[in-house]
Amino acid sequence: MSTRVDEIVRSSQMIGIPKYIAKDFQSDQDVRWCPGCGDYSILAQTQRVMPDLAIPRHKMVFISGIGCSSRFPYYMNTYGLHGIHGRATAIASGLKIARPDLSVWVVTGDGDGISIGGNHFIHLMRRNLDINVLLFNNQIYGLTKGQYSPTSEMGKVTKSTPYGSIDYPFNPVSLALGSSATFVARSLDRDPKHLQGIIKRAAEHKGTSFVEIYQNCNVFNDGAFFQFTEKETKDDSVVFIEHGKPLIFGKEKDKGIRLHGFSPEVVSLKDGKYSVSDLLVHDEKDTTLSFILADMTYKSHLPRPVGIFLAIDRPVYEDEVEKQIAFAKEKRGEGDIVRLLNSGDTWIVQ
Amino acid sequence: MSTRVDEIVRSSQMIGIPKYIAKDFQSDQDVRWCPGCGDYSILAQTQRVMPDLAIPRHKMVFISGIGCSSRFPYYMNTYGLHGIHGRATAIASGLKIARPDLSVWVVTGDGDGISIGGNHFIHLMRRNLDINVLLFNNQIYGLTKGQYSPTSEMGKVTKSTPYGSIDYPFNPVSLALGSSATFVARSLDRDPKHLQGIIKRAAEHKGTSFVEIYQNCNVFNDGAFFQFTEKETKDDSVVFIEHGKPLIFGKEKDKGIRLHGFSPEVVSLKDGKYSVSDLLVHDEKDTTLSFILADMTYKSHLPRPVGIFLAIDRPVYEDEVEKQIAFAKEKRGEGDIVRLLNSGDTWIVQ
Amino acid sequence: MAEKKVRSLDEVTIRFAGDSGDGMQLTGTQFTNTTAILGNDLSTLPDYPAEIRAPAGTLFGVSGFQIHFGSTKIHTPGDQCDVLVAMNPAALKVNLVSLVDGGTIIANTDGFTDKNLKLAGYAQNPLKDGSLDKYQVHAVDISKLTALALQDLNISSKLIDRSKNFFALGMMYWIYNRPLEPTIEWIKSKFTQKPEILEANLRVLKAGWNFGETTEIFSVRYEVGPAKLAPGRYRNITGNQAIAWGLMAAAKKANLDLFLGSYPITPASEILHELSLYKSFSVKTFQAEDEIAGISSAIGASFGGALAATTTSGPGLALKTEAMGLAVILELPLIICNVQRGGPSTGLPTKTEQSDLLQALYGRNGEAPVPVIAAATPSDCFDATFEAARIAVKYMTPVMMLSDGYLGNGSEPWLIPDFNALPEIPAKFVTNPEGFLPYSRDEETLSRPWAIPGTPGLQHRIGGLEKEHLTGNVSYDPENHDKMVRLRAEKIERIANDIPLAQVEGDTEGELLVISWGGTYGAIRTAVNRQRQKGSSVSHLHLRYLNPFPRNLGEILYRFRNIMVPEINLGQLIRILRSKYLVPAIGFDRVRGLPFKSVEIEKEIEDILKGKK
Amino acid sequence: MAEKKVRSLDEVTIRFAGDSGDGMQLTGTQFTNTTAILGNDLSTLPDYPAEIRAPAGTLFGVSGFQIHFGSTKIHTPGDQCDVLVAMNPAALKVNLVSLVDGGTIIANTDGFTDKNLKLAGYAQNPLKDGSLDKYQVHAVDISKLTALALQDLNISSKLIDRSKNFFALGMMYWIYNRPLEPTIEWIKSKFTQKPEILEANLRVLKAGWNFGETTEIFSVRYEVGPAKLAPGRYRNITGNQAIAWGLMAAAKKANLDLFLGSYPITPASEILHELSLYKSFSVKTFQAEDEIAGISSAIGASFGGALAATTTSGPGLALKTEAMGLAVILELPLIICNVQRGGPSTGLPTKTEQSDLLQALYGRNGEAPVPVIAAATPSDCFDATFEAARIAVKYMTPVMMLSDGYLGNGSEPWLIPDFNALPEIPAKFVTNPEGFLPYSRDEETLSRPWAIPGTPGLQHRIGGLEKEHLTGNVSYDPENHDKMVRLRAEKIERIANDIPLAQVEGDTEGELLVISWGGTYGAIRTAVNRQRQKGSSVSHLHLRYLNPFPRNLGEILYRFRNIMVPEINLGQLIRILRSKYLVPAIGFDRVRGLPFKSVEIEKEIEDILKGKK
Ligand SMILES: Cc1ncc(C[n+]2csc(CCOP(=O)(O)OP(=O)(O)O)c2C)c(N)n1
Ligand SMILES: Cc1ncc(C[n+]2csc(CCOP(=O)(O)OP(=O)(O)O)c2C)c(N)n1
Ligand code: SF4
Ligand code: SF4
Ligand SMILES: [Mg+2]
Ligand SMILES: [Mg+2]
Repeated sequence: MSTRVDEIVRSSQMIGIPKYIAKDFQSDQDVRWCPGCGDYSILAQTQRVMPDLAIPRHKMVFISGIGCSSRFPYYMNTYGLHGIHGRATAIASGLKIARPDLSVWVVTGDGDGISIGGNHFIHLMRRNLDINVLLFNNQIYGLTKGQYSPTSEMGKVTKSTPYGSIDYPFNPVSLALGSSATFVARSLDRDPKHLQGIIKRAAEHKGTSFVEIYQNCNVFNDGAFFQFTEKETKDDSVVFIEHGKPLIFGKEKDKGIRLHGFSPEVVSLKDGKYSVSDLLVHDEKDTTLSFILADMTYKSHLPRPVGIFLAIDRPVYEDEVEKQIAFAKEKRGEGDIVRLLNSGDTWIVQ
Repeated sequence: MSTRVDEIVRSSQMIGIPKYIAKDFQSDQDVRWCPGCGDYSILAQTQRVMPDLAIPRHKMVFISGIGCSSRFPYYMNTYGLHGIHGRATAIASGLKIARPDLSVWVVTGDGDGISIGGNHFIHLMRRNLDINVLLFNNQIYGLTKGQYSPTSEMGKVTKSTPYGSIDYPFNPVSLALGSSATFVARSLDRDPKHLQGIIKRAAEHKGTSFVEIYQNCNVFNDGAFFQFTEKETKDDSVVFIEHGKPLIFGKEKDKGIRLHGFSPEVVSLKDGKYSVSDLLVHDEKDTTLSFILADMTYKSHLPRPVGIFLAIDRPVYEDEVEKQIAFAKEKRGEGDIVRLLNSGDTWIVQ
Repeated sequence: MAEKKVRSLDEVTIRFAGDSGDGMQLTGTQFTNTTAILGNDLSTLPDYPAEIRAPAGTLFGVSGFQIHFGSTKIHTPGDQCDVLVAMNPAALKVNLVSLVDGGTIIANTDGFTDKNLKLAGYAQNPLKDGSLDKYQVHAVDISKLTALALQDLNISSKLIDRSKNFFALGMMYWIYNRPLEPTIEWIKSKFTQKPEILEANLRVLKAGWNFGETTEIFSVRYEVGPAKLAPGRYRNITGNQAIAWGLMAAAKKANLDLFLGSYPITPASEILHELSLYKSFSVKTFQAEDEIAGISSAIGASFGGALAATTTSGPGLALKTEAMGLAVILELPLIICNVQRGGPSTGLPTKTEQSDLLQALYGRNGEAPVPVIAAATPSDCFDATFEAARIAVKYMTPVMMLSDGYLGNGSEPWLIPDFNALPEIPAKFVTNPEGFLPYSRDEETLSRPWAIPGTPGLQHRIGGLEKEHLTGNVSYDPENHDKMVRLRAEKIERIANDIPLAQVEGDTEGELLVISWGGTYGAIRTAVNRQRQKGSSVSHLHLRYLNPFPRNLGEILYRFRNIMVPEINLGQLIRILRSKYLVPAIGFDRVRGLPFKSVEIEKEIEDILKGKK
Repeated sequence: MAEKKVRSLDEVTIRFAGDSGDGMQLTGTQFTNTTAILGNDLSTLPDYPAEIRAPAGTLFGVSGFQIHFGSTKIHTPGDQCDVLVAMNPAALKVNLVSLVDGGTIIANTDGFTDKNLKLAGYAQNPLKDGSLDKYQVHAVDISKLTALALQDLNISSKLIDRSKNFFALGMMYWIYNRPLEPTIEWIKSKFTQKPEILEANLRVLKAGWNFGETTEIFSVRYEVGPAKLAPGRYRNITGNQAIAWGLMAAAKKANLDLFLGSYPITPASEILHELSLYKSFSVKTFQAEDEIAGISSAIGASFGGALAATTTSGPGLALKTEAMGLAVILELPLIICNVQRGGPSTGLPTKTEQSDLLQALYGRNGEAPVPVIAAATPSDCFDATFEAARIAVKYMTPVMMLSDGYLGNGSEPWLIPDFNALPEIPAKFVTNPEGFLPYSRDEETLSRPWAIPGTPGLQHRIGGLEKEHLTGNVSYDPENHDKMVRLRAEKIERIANDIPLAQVEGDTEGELLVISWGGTYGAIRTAVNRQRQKGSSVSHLHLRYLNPFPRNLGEILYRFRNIMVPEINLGQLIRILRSKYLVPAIGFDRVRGLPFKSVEIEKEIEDILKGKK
């Protein structure tokens, strides 16, 4: 018994995986972001990573909502669906359940993903479908020309908050963790290598991968993350977290993070008081630690944590769907529609 | 300058606060939950606590969505609004911003609050309006007759999951914390005194208070929480967390929780290896610790934490609204509509 | 034992009524199944409160189940009932209005306690105070007799009490001459795990039957012969089950897997429940976090090549409208089943209504046309859903299928279709990259190609921004937009060429044409038939396709002097008919959350024919 | 210096066009304000791409601003332009279609680089290859002249380039004889913090003017005298600003605080932006997480006694429909402003359309009627919004106010109203517990009392389940439901007694009545006027109230032989008119995301009058 879709899946599997280069993932559409927009880099890094994944491009689908970032699918030479505002994660969920054979990606913004799309976002995290979510966080609504977003810092003056915003911002990493996500990471548009690495790890993770990407909107929120991306300040403002490694940062690699009680604090490695062995060592399998690191995010006395917060295994939703189907078929045999229609209490009229 | 609403507010303030008893908060409507439903106890405890709050009942508003639990407002002799599914938190937000003088309560279910209502829920948490949210978690959809909910345990067999549910459940406490809530607590329908205490603390907290209440649905999910509520098992299955106190539990108060690395573990206080001083001491002001405790929730080797996880101060949304208004008025004077209409580049046609 | 008289009847309507916890729905369903097996035609109407389990004895906690069966064609669950089984005073009070004058009451006297009388608002016991004199009252100690039947079993009084509905059922089987076997079989299969309950229920059922047989109370038995139904194999089916099966049959015909993205809501939840049973058919059901995710996930699945559906009721449909617009512009197949209930807002969630038609037709931003099909009867839900799927796939479009609470919960005998004889559903995926254009169109249907991810060489992007004709690229060109808006509309219009012409039941011209749509079919057909038998010049036209209309509709309308459109809303279809055909149709609206009674339609027909309206 | 000729004109249409980054919107707005101050009547149309900042020089990145001004009454921004200012080849290419034959092109030759020519798809430079021979082309080195004007200032070349629009503006001021002062004032106030930019812009503006004055290029100057406008104080206003101010004025009249719950969406966001400025007026704006929270928060605020509003565009309205139903059954005042854009789905977000009318009327589950009012012109948005608020408060109902992208962004001179002369808004809270019933009704309006939390003794509960007449308690009673459905409908119908009668412009009977609604008013009025001047028997009726209709509408319709309903959709109002009045109205639809041109309406009028349609 095989459906029309099975035929497509089978025939597509006959083709080997072509040796791609980044350019193979560029579509024929003109890229239409503002000159200088951070989205360009994220697009480039994504296209650069794709060949490494050894997945045929016709098996890839990029799904987005609405926003500048959500134009992304148009530029990928894969399948794509530019949906409606906030619903990319829900659309992707249906696609992935129907077609577990596909590599499904969601591209979203801070407004699309966690303002209007917040509900689908948190539910995707807990369900753990094998979908990769790239959230371009520019702390602003770009496409609608500059209102504050749920990640904008308090006091932000925008078109809709001329007196400054009074909403406490989400920390998307904590939100994902609080929603029981299994893979949570953060990267930066202006650190191409780091971003490539994270996108690759996200793709490899089996389960929902959530990647928050700090992205510069040079038109409506220029420099929002320069502290974390620009040469002069970056080293002292960011701590790159890596599995199994102590948390060290600073231009001279002379600072570290240790726990004081449950609270992370910055210590100097120079004055002899503390050494590397006193420092917090990252373990991306530890859910509790992931919360501790995430909670560093908006604390101005701490460097901004960047990297993979958590990467754990948990049953994947669509796998369980398939298992239940297999189980039911084993128990009851392949469903027979004619038999079903004629089942139950029936009677015959002559 | 005073509006019609100001007049109502002023005149209502002239009246002193009556000395209430619980019965004063009972409306004239017949209570229509199933006999034996846990909702009865929550209603009774709420009505019992109300007199202690020293707030006139005409200043109180209960807002709900749709669900068995959402019938709550009909039974309170206060103002009430039985809204639509999932939107109580959003309706309440508008009311509280418009009328900071009112005491605003949201009553919701696990479906209403964090399935369809998940987005408004997380945004309310981060905004921190002074609203009290009581989420009746019965791990089931009651009103629609027994489908699984976002808090149902995996494998749960319900009308919509005859093969068992495959969704990993939310932990509402973690979700609230991940959304940057300022007051997060958990209590039990079958522990009236604890519940009363928590409701009172929630009412007193300035900012959004979130209380998850385990509630027995004796028709569609009977006994879901009996392990945590019934005499035989309760003491060994629940750890009541209290500010400044070590985490001790067990029928004989002979067990405790300590941190091993970042992970909580159960230790015996009897075998002499550990004493009370080794135990984790709760601090409801510590955001990091709140995550650690919340994360104990679905770990079967740990007792279920119940009590106040977090209670911190952060600017309250509607206060900031009022401050900006006051600031604007101070800077520009009370707005004058005639002047506004005639402002800007104008010209006169004779 | 006196010999009992047997009287023959053409049709009977019985209503079982009791507390929500009294098992009246179960009793009704069992009676229905047995009656169906006997070959009667029938129609049922469950009627239960919005509360899950209201406190015992209260008026609002009454749960009822009505069955109308006969040896003739049965179109409705009956305007009124001939027999009312009342398990307590509240059940009597609430349902007495629907009992015909001179009808029979079978009352469980044990339920008429002082407390229950008070809860029902009776000052005196109506069984004793003569207030029921115009009815035939049979007062039976059902509870006591049940307890007696079980006295030697060691079971709780709660359990005993729960069995009493089987006593009532047994009694009714005896009176209406129905076999016990089907229910015995059912009890046996249902309670294999619980032998005590099995035993108790069997005993009580038989005790009820024996009570009829032995006591003097019932002097007459009734016989209702089998109806002349088309030959074939039948089963009883509810509208919601029929929708589920219709979707499954369509998926099979299309050789696609079925995907349902849905969120529970009364009275549509049973479709989700039913479909989640069929994993061995590769049916995938996704209980989403809300209605928006329900439809959005279905759109994703449709993009992936599933036969995708979403099911809901009014408030849920309101939430789906933005995403429906997306499905329209994406031109992907999708079936949206809306089981209407009383509105506006939460309204009357467990009651029926026809008030979502305008929402179905127009409730989207921009010009976003979708075909709309409505089912006429519970079993027609199968065909209507199947047809919705056929159109969705063939025309690459979302299709709205309308049912209502009355159809969804109601049941009737269903001639099980020959699967092979069902229409083909021509699902087809393009695979050839040569000349592939995602928005090129089939000349006849105007539908675009379905190109699913996974197909080598067909990578393309679709989305909600206006698309360029043929390429599907984003286009802001004014003329292209005008063209695309018209193409999408024209595509839906052309479906009129692919659906049956409208058929008039009765003369094809005359004084009055009564037009029905959806679940009011039965009541209106009955009313028109009766009026025709009385010699009136009245005909009936039932509209299954609400968008587009059958091509011959205008023609038909112009041949009647008067047109009457009864609807359970404030006049929705009538607006469209008047607008499109400029005919002075007259509405007849009752918005009570209940199906029409055929007598009220009859009365209106008479008034119109007499020129009173 | 040769003496320049001055020619007098009745009206002119100018279009400024350039890259998105070229400041064309600013240039247009400045020209508009200055022109308004001179006393011309005018109408404007901004036209910008969906992309925020498209790459320089591309066709899709062109941003345009058209202004039509004159000494006569101006109803539209002009079908075509007389003068096109093109800053680069793409701007020329995109806009040449809208230039009248023989019109004037002022081109910035420096923008016509090889790269830009290629980007615009020109093989050769059109300024040189003779292809523009039928136009009057003035090629000016605007960039170069700007740079020269600033050469002694120490500012970046980027900044210099950004000033060049002021050169173009100065030049146009000179040609059309407009004073520099208003713009000079504006520059001074805008750039106080940035003295270099201030200085640069001033210099360049004057350089542009001087260029006109000194060079030989422009041999003619034009004079457009002031229009005969009603006396009073005027200002220029966009539709979105007018909505914001209309809400504020209504709140003031009602003596209530204004609450706006909204989520940004093009082209409605400016209303949110505008209102968030007025904290000193106690205006509270809440940027919600989505549209559902936007309207829900407004419902909460309305319950609390605020004048509550929510603003959006099509896709957002689709999301609000469930909550609108709640507002209907709660019977709370609420103003829903929908600034329509091109649909379906995301559609053409920055373009205009009238395709949400049916959604506004019918896009809710159940019978959920709401009044619908549509604004005719940018400044009419003030009155229409104010009126929506009046009705909302008086009738305790949500009211839909429709605008569109063309009105929202467009502007026109507005006779500032005398605030005291605006209608009263009778907001009233009940305070007396004696006999208080939340669903009792005013005899005349059928509106229920507004009882706000905080009022001692009036504690009560409202909700979305059907309510019992008078008490407002939950009621599942069938007859009560029918009654309430009708009462809610009747309440809205009665508003017809409280609104002006429809007025025909022109003869009150005749061959043809053209009916308009919303933003097409101007184009249709212009077309009808022109046709009447030519002697045709044609009249115009503009409908502001779409639900309920004015009481005399039927009467009027029956007096015309033909009725034509032009709409920027596939025919929405026309359906309602045909349905309600059974008149064979003829539609005229163009769905291009653009306002109508009055010439196309004129042509259609002629065709109908000639019997061609
Ligand atoms: C239902 C709906 N509401 C609102 C909008 C308008 N809208 C489009 S994108 C957007 C926000 C974009 O912000 P973000 O997601 O952060 O993306 P960015 O543009 O910053 O990449 C909004 C409000 C819409 N298109 N649809
Ligand atoms: C828009 C909409 N969707 C769905 C429903 C149906 N519905 C009502 S309550 C409910 C879930 C109730 O579950 P929960 O919130 O846990 O409340 P409980 O009944 O368990 O107290 C659902 C799905 C609805 N009323 N409206
Ligand atoms: S507005 Fe900002 S986010 Fe959007 S394309 Fe431009 S720079 Fe990028
Ligand atoms: S269904 Fe469950 S939650 Fe609802 S009233 Fe009954 S017992 Fe309570
Ligand atoms: Mg953003
Ligand atoms: Mg629940």
